[in-house]
Amino acid sequence: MKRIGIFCLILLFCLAFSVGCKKETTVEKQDYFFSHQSVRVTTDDAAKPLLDALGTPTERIVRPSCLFGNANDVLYVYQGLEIETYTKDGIEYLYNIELVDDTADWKTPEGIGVGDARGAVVKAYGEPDSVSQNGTAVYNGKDMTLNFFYTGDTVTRIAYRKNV
Amino acid sequence: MRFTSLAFLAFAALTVLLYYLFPKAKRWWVLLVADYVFYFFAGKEFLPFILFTTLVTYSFARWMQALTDRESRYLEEHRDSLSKEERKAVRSKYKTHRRWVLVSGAILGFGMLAILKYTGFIVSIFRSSGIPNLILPLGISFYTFQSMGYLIDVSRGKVAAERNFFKTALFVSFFPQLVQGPISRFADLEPQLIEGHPFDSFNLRAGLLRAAYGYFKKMVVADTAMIAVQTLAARSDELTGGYVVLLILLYSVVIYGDFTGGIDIALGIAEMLGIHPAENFNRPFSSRSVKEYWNRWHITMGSWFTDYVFYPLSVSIPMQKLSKWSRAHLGQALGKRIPVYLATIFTWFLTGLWHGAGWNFIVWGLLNCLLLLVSQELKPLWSLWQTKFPKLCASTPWHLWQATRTFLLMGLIRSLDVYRNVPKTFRLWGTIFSTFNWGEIFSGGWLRLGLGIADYAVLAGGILIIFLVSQLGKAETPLRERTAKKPVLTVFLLGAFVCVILIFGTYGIGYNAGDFIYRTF
Amino acid sequence: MEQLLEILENLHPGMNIGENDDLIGSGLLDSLDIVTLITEINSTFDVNIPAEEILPENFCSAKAIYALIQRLDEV
Amino acid sequence: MKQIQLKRWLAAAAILILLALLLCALNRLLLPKYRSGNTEGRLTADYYTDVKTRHQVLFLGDCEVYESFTPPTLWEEYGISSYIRGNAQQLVWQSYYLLEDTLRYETPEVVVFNVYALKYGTPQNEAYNRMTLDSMKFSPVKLSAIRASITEEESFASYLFPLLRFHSRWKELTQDDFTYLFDSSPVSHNGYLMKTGVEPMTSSRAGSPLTDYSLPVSSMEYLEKMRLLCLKNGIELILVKSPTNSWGYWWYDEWDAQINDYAAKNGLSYYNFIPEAEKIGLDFTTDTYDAGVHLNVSGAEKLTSYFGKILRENHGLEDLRFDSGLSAVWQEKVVRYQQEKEGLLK
Repeated sequence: MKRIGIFCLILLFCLAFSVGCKKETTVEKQDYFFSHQSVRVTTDDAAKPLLDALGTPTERIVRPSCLFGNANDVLYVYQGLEIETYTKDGIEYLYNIELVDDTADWKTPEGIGVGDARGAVVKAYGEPDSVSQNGTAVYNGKDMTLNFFYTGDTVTRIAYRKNV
Repeated sequence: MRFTSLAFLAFAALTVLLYYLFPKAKRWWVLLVADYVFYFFAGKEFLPFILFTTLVTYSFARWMQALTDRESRYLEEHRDSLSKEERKAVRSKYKTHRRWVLVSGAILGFGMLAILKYTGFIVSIFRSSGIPNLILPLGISFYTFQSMGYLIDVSRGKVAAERNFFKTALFVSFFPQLVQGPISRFADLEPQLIEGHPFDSFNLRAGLLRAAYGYFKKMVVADTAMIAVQTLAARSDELTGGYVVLLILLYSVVIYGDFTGGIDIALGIAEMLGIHPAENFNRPFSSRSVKEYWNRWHITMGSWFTDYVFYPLSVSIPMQKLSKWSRAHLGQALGKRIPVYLATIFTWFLTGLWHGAGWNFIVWGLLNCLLLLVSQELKPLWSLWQTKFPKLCASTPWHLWQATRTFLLMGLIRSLDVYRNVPKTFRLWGTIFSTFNWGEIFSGGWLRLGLGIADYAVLAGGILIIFLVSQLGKAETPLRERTAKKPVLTVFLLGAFVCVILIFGTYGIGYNAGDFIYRTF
Repeated sequence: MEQLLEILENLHPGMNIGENDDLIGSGLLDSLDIVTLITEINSTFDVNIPAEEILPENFCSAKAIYALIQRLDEV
Repeated sequence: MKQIQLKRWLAAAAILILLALLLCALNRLLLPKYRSGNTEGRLTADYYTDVKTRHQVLFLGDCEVYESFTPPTLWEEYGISSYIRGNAQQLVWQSYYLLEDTLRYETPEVVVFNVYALKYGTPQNEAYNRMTLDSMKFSPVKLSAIRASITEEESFASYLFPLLRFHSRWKELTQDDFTYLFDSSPVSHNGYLMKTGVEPMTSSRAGSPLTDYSLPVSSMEYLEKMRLLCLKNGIELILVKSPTNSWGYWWYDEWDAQINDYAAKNGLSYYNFIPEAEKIGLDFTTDTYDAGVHLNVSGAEKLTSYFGKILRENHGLEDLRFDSGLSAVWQEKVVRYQQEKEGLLK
């Protein structure tokens, strides 16, 4: 009689093992962050801390949504940097963070700025997850992408963008 | 396929229609197919698990039945040649053999439930990262308990094992009960499932009324209150003090509407098929003591744990030895309490664990147990109090006070379900007395929880209707059956329910409260 | 039968349990007492009262309990 | 016994009918009326009030269409009868199905489609879907339009019975919901929503560069379906891009190139009005009500008279002002148009 009990235990464990290993945990994609002074943010974070840290923008343009007046997107332009936000329930969130030129020497936390070479990017971030049709290197985050635009081998633009 | 989805309504209607179209003998086939269609849509990756449990239940039950048959045949043949002692020896040999078969079956049945439900929890105790979260098949806690109960009944010889595999499968997977019970006994449910019921418009009307009432409680009352509960839970760090009491009250409304509503839908559909599973509630909030509450709330679960865990444990051999030892050494009073209290604590530990893989559920179970034991100990005090003030104790205000006290106590412990973090819950319970922000709540705080005045009005109306129905339901034959006798009134009531649910229900875009709380078990 | 009465007596001294036939209803026998009672009966009468026999009708009076013991004994 | 049985069945049937009527009434009551605030929600419904008039030109597209062309001006200056079936963020497949819907009533000679919406390849937003589709007359066309536009969170049933979606509006009912319960008078001027505000365009910033400039395959498929449908019905399809080009809604040159190729390959005329803003006489300090995203009424009139000439000369649309019946109908519309314009500009 004891045999049956033991047999069942073994059967159970091999079942459990099969259930267990079926569940290989996929590697969790990490978001890419941008930091300025003490603020470290990425897309979908609240925009206020970064905007306060950056001070008054040189230009502020509103993209009125086709219909709903209050849910506008706003572009804040700074020297060499552009921040785009969207509004939800009255709170502004980060939509895009873009390093547009090398006039103000903006760098990503990993030390890459506009004007650096393709090799430096690969060294800092590894191979891109994909390269788009016009040669832009795309690194995937959880719900965003980090994009490096190239002319030839030099970076012309770095963009943290929310997945639409 | 959630109960509150239109797809389920169509599915249920089609099942009832087909059921009565099929010849009587074949009607249980319709149910079986319906069960597996429902389960396929609910989650096709769960199918292997329910099939596994059904296979284990069927084969081990047949195995034990074979042993019992062989035993009775053997005793029959040697009726006269065996003495009482020998007969007893033969019986105990078979009994232990059956016991081992039962234990093996239970290992497989409960083992699968334990692995799927608790591995993540157990692993999380030892390390905080890489915790596997295994898929939890729909209703696994319910159908496992139902089938294991059946196995125990067969091993006790209380029930003859079902020879037909498909009929066993039907018993394990009867679709209305899959999502959140009730946990039926084989002896009560199986005959009703197998025998084809004649079409009876009374059953149809009574079932429709019950299901409609269930949807009303779920979608108009529970889901509306759930919005506020979700806000209170999400912002529990800032919404303390009076808000915790608000949460306790609202969550009691939510759990009542959600659970009794879901059961009414399930039993309503079963009733339309002429099947009457066991009742799961009996006006729970009118109970005046925690003991009475647990005889009125989730009755089938309570009786399952009592019949298959508490009693066997308290009369098991080791427990009897302990009882003898403790009574000898610690005196009669303490001695007789030890075994029973140990059995109670263990039973409630299992009840808590069954509700969910988390410390908050276990603590919830143990707190319930504590309340029961304390009220057991205070019994002499209460009887003294009653002899002193017989008039007072018989008066309704006193009964009202007892009912309110029980309601609040159970609500308090139940809030563990919402906060899901034991230390935090205790801290929040503390803030009820330390932070006094009732002024802020009544001057507008209560309107910032996602519900406007109109929603609270709907909630109040809903609770009033539930209260009236339960008062009217006190009479012998349930209110539903009395109403179902008058077809025109039934059609009118059904129409009214449909309108009220469509307009005042909380469903659709923005409200994802459609899932039943117990569905995640 | 006397042995049974004796066990019942020292469970609740002076409550003349023998004659009362609503032990459960009247609250004289609660779950605590039933378990102790079963332990005593199992040892003195050398029977084994299984869990599924713990039903109100088997324990409502001394006579009912005795009938249960006899039923389990000679089966 | 039979008699009681019959009485019971009658009573039950009466209740069910009553229930059905009540639900229909509630359905109509709770559906948003879009009379004040977002009147865009009535654009699809407006068409059915003018369905008997002959329309030579059917405009299709999003807010770049229903804010850029004014049918009354087209009639006054060129005698061309037109209708705009446009909605807020109307997606290309919705334009296609609205064309199919229109063909159930009439066959226009020319269909003008604004290409900006081609940038959206997937369903975008539940609110815009509802406003575009809810007031479509029930038909198989509507069903396929719903299926093509439905987002993840939406349920198909809530389009068949809008009550399932708008049931919670019972809390926000306003006077409008009752006064306009049975009022189907149009809000727009043959699909044009008048906007008289002025907000000058200050920035000439271009749109930020994209990682991928190819227009979504799904939208191009629907453009192709639209072209074939026009071919089958002998309708000339014209592609246009409204002259507005602000940072927020930038028309990338790469997109424009793809449309040019597509038009050339299929022999369609494509007019990109962005470079022709001066020729049209547009001044983005006075002709726009939201800093260059949309034209206001003065801008729209300029564009319409410019485009009217093209329609007359390049596409041979005849002047129907000789037709007295049609003229009478249009006269009424022009008067209403002028009155509203004066009223708003006062």
